[in-house]
Amino acid sequence: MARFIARRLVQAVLVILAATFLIFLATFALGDPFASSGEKAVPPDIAEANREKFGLDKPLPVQYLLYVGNMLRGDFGIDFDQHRPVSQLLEAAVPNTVRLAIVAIIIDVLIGVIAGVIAAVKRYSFWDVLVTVIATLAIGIPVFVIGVVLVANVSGWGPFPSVPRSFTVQVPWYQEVLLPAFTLAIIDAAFIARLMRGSMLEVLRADYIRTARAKGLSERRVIGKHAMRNSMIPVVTYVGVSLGVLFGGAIITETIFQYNGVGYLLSRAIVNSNAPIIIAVVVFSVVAYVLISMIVDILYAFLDPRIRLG
Amino acid sequence: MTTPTSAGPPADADATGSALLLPGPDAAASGTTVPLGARGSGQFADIRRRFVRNRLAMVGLAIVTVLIVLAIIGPYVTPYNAFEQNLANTLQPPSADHWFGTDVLGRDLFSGIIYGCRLAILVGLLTVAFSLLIGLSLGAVAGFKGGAWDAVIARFIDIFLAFPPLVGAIVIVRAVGGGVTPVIVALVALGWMTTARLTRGQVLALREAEYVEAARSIGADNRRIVMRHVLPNAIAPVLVYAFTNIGVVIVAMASLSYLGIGVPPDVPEWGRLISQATPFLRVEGKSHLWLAPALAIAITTLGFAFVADGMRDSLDPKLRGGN
Amino acid sequence: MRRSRAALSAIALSAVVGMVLTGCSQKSNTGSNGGSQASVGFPETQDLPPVAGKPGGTFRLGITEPTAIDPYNAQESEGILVNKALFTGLVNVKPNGDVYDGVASKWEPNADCTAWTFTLKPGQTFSNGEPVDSAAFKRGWERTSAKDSASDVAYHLNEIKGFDEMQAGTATTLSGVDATDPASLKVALSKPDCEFNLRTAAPPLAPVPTVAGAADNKAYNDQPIGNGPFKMDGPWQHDRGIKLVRNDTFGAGPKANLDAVEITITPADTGIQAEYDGFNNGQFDWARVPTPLLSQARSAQEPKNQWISKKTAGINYLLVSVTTKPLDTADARKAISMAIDRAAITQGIFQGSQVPADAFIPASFSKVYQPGVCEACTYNVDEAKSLAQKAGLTPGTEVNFQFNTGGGHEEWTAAVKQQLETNLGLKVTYSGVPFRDLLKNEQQPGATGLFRAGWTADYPTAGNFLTPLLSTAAIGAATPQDVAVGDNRGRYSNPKFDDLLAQAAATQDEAKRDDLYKQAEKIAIGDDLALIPLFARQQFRMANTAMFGNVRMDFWENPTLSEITLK
Amino acid sequence: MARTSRHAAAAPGESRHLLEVRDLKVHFQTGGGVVKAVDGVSWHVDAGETLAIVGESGSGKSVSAMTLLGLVPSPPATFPSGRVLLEGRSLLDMPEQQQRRLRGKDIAMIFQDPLTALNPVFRVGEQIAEMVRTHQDIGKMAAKTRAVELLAEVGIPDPRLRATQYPHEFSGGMRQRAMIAMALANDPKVLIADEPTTALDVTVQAQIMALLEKLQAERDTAIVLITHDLGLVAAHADRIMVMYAGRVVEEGTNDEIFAAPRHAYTHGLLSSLTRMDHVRPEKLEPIPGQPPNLARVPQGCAFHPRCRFASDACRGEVPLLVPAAPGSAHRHACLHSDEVAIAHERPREPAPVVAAATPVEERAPMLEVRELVKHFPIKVGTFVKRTVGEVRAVDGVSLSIPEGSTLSLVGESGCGKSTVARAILRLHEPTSGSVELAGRDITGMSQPVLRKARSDMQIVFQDPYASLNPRMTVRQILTEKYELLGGQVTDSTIPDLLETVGLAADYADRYPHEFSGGQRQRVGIARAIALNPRFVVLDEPVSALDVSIQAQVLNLLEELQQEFGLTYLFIAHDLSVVRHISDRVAVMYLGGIVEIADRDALFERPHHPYTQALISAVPIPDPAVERVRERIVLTGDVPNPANPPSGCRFRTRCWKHLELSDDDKRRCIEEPPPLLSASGSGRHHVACHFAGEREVLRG
Repeated sequence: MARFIARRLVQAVLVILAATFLIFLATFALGDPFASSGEKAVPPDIAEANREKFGLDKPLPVQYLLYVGNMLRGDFGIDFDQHRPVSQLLEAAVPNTVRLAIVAIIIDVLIGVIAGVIAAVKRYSFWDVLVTVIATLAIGIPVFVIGVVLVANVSGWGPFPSVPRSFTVQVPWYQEVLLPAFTLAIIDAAFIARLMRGSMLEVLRADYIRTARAKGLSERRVIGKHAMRNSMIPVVTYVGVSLGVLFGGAIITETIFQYNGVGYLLSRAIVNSNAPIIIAVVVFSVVAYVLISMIVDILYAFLDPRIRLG
Repeated sequence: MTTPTSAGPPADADATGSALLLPGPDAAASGTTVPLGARGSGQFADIRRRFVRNRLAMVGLAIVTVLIVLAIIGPYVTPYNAFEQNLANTLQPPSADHWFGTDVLGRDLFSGIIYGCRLAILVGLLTVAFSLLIGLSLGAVAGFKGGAWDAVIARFIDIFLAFPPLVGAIVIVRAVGGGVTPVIVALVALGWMTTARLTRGQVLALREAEYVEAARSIGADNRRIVMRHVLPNAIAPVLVYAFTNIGVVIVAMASLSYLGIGVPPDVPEWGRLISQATPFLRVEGKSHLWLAPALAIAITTLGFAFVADGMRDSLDPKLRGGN
Repeated sequence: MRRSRAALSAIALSAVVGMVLTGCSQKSNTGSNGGSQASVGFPETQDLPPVAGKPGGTFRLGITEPTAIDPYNAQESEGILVNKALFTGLVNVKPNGDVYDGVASKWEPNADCTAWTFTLKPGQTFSNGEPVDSAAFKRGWERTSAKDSASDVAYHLNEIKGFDEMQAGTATTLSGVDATDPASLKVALSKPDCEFNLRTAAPPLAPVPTVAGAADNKAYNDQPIGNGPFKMDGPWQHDRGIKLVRNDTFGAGPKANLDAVEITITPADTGIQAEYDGFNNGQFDWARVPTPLLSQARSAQEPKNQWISKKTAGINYLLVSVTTKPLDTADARKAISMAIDRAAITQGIFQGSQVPADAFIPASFSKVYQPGVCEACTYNVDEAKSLAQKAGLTPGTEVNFQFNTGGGHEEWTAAVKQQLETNLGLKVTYSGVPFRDLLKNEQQPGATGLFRAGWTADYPTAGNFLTPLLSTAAIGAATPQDVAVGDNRGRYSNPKFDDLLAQAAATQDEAKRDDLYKQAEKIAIGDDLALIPLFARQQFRMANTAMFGNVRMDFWENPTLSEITLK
Repeated sequence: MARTSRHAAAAPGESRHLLEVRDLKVHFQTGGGVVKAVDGVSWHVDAGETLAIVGESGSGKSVSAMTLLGLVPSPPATFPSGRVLLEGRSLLDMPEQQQRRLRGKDIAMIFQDPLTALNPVFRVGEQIAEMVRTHQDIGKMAAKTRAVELLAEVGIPDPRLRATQYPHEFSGGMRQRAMIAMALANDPKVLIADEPTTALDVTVQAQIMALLEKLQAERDTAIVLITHDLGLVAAHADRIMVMYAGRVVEEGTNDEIFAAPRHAYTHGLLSSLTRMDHVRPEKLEPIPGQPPNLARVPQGCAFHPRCRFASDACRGEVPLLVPAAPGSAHRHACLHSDEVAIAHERPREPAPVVAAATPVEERAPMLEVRELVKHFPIKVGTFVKRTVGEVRAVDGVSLSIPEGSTLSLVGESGCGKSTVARAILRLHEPTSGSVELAGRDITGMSQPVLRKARSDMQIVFQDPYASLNPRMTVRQILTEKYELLGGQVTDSTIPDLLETVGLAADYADRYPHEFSGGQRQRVGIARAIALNPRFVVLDEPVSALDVSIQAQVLNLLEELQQEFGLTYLFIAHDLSVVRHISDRVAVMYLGGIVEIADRDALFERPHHPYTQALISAVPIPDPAVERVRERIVLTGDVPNPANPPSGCRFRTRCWKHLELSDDDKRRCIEEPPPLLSASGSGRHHVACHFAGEREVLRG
């Protein structure tokens, strides 16, 4: 197990290095990302500070090392508009995004797994068709449609705080996170429901399910224990990927709900061509994704003992 | 014991195991040959038969057919030129003249939706086709060659997967410039990995298949083995995935245009139409503005997904019970 | 470096600005309009009768995240909104552009307008008790113009002697500013400017206390201490909001009535929709309106007197690269201009809320406004075609046309594109790019074709439309191969025009000065069409007049916070 | 097994039997029509008794048993009629909840494939404890303790540790033991064993069956043994029921069925069987054709299309089950039982001798293998693969096959026999050693030369479902070989080829899935013999086929050998088939040959303890013989070939090793035994320090 984790860790580090190298190439090697341009010209001292920090006068390999070194220290330079350290912006945004991602995942796993199990167990029934059609439809509705419709019709109603609202209106985080999480969860829940249904159907045909029934276990126990644990395995993979992506910030949803997470930060940076923030957020997303999927892989090994002995 | 790859699908249940319980198609296969009358073009006839019997799949097929026909002939049959603005006639409600009304530029929304269909189908198909090309080639090389090839390609896949898809697409489109081609480039660049993974897994399994050994035993070289024996058998689940993915690609393109990135803003792309209509979300009598393109996207995705589901079910008879 | 960054940034950040355009066809105006335009556009609203002030109330509104609220770098209208609440400069500007006293009770230039003397009101203090004297102004101005501050808006001070040295870093004091007498501030200019007093209303010319320190003092940047009618209640919560409370030590004018102002920060690209939604769900008391919803908002709010409609000192136009093909001749530009059906666009897309421009200097400068000076601003396809023919703009000619995304410009630019293609057979290469990129593209030596642009005034003078945008000195490029770092990005250059502007700056007599401005505009717009005016700027707001009185829109298109009162 | 029937003491109420099934019908609604998987079947079993239900795949034998446990999902299944009485209580009428209480308690089941029958994500101990807790009011800890006890009881060493492991950490035999432990956890009255040893090696099969017998004796359990293996039945059943196409065709005691079958199908099955104990193998008399598709069962007696006794009467009514003699419990459903009886008494013809001018011993070798070695490296690493060890699959194998003869390579799975075959053909590149085919060195050939040389050496694979590309028609499959190896395909080539292997010419344009297993194997053979190879590897060519089909294919292989003078290397684990087809036999264990001899010498006078154990483990389809045979039950499993034992590799499981003195034992541990001539014969070699004959074939 320890070796498995160690190897997974090495892999993750390699992938992060390679991915950041690509980002580095795209942003640094192809030109000076801090070159002053446009209306809000970057003040020369800021540009100079950034250049110096990233050693743009040095040879490319040195630049890359500096860049990685800065990243490791969480130092992403200073943003173009506010002249604030990008790391501070990230620090403020990341906890919100993490909350959103976790709540969204909880909602979509709950909905998706329950719907998928019902569809698989009551196969060909009305419920199965209902779940299949709704799930397929949900996948086909772009998240921005769901988001704006929810903002227009649901926000400000019941437990859902208004969007937008005066910043002085204090809303507990769990209320604030509810609607965006739900928006994100709809599509993922649909994917999970389909995945769960398929995997459950597959598992239900397995011999060990027959064994479980032959033991005289109640159907509830057969499904809830024996089938569930096995059919969750592909779902966990999906959830891992999904969580990894969500940790990197849900750009559309966070923006629609004006939710102060990494995605919203990035969307503002894109509108303003705020290069240091864009670079930082992309790097953060990549790292978050790789680390999360590594953790999920390790969890996966706990769920499926067959791959535990690496 | 074994290498810790994720557990693949359970090995093909041999005739003895599951066929006992459900003497469905398996029993037919192991029991006796199909009578001469039911020949058709071999197993594809079976697949087709199973597909045709699947109601959702047929609904999906109907949707996809209509969409493709519309994509091809649409611009010739739409009542108006989808691009033609009529500033004297903007934001009209649906009427006999304009079935879906007109948009903020006075363009006929119905014609716009149909033009958007052409764009969606074109981008969907091309993206998936190029992703298939890359994914199949790399996946096949990784799976068949193994060793260092496999390791390098696997890491490549990991690296590309690590980029958040939407952000990655935004960055690429920004770098390459506006238009349809950059959108396809971005979506392919961020979309080939799953295909490659799937192909790799399939090829890895099939590489050890007895009929591959059989081919080698009659002197087939690697090239022939891959092209004739491995890929044709590996491709089915990959195609199913690709088909499901068409909807995802269409939604992704819509998301990009919603963000104002990608296809030129005066093109009646579905996501762009929705973005244009969002201010009217709470305006009474204007909901057709966003509902029409949103439904178009949903129905398209639904159609392709149903077809893909049907394909999967008919390719893998085990998934379907006695029915 | 003479540029109204403030105005343009505001346009960039807020969708409305590019779309909500002035209608100058109010009935009262049509007389002087020469009847060239049909009566379109939403009428201006009359201010509601003033209400007697009483303390109390919290006024809430949304803005996009400002670049800065600290005077040294406050620039776009959002930054100015906060800055003007926190600081009061030497002079103040009324909503209509009239100047009145701020900290200074009196100001006068010398004969050739190269030196100004401002007499300060006595007993003024910052909210921390420090005195507001002439040194406070000198301190603020030096802080803005210092090289290390790297202010985006230091150019407001560029006429003051010693400015260049400050910018170069060779001086630490602004030699043209004399603060030896605490009660009077003497300013020496490096060239004549008879309108310099207008500039002192700009945020970068505000006084600062000693606690401000250098420009990189983060604590002060986020929580400036000023001499304005309000003061900060806690530091600026970036990306969330800013809270202001009344400054009870305010002495440069009547104290504010409001207890507090709550400013919520909205998304950069959908801020207007957010303001609109926030007003409708009771979260905000003041809001802009997304263009497509203007008529709906108007019919809902106007009967309740919650509708504000004002023409402002701004214009939307197409920037033209006049030195590169294919638009390097006046005929070519005129052909383009005459092929654009402004009326159809204002009617169809802006639902009649806008009015086509027929001059470059907006009608709000009523003494300089020359209706119809832009002859080529009329829609005439036949004439356009023949001009195009003459200019070699043959069908199929490629014309570059760029606009910035995230500003809500997609629709009307698409209409312009199609009109050019339909009417002239041009092949318009049409693309939307981020604002920063659009500006970068305009600056490039090889820039060609059309760029969406907008301009609002920094100061209430017509010269603010001409000098920075069209004078040769404002190109900011020594040779055609250089990047144009000035604001004249079309690189228009005409010695006659430059000469008229120089004369105007040194002319004390307002009527004479206005006449010079008119002549200059006639040359650059009427004859050369150095840029293509499209729509005059008009602004619309929804305001909670049920609860608040004296809610008006100020010169920078913000609510008059210092006057607003609970009813 | 316990032969005393106790049914007299049982059954208040309507049934005298412990478990009785009456007129059970199980139908499936499918797209292709109603599949009558079980069509009116009655049977019973009593305490301590073993009832065997025998039939080929698709005969309905499993379905009928699974119905008892409510394991047949409905829909798609329907149950038009039938009662199941357990101690007089009617099972099928009970509410589901009551049924469930009996399941696993009074009736338990073990399945064919213990790998898939155990839940991979739960510990073995947990799964057994769950079975205990479901039916007994017992605490969690107590149930776990009980699970460990049960594991110990079924002979799993170190049960405490094993209980905490997962199924994938168990070997196949251990898994089946664990399944048995689970099934017996609540001392069920009836144990249904569905092909319990089919997935296991023959030595492990012997272990498992011995275990079942022991447990049955201790607990007086009734066992329903479902199998296709008549040998197993002869060894272990008290009564036998033969099923065909969803119906019972014959039932009786073990001796009755084997000695005096009365149904043509039973007779056919027995005639198809190869027998390991017959000195001179008889000619196999296969049942022609295929088992019917259950959706289209022939009218009348379902067997008539394949029956050589069939008359018009057989096509009319379905024959009823009648007693063989008045009052006898031996019953059959055949209209021609008398003819069957006569046919069964008639001695069978001997198998065709490979006709030859020169005796096999004197012919030149077609294939000469010397010191063949194949090691598979074990690699780890993400980017750079390091070799951390190797699986020594084949470790120095030498053999020689004379032209036109058959050498069989036998051994348990994992012994390396298939690897030898693939290394010979260079389908796997050998690590070292040499292979000569008709005097040409195969090992040194370059790839292009090798590819051409492949026309001389061919292979038939084990799995007829997996060895044909499903996307190619038979014609494409066969033509491909001509394309690759440079032969002319004329209009008659493919039809001729198909005819040679006994397929109709118009099958050429069908896809593999349209064929039955036996037909597919014929296609595989056709591919192998196209272009007249000289040497063919037969890699378990019949082990995936039903008994009746096996005989057809074996006969075909023999005919082809005679007709074309083919040389065969026959890979098998089924010693009965080996005895039938071989000229010479080599026994492999863990990558090396332990004994090699002419066929009869090997079977009649095996010298190596492993060979002896192997032969003794194979049940012989003759209860009379089985009753007197002694079985050598090996302990444990085949060691990991990556880390084989020192010295003699077999010593860890060797029965003889246990009997040796310490000094002798040390010799086994330290010194690998060389392959030496045995009993002075130049044709019999054995690799054992203490080789010696032992009678294992007959009693």
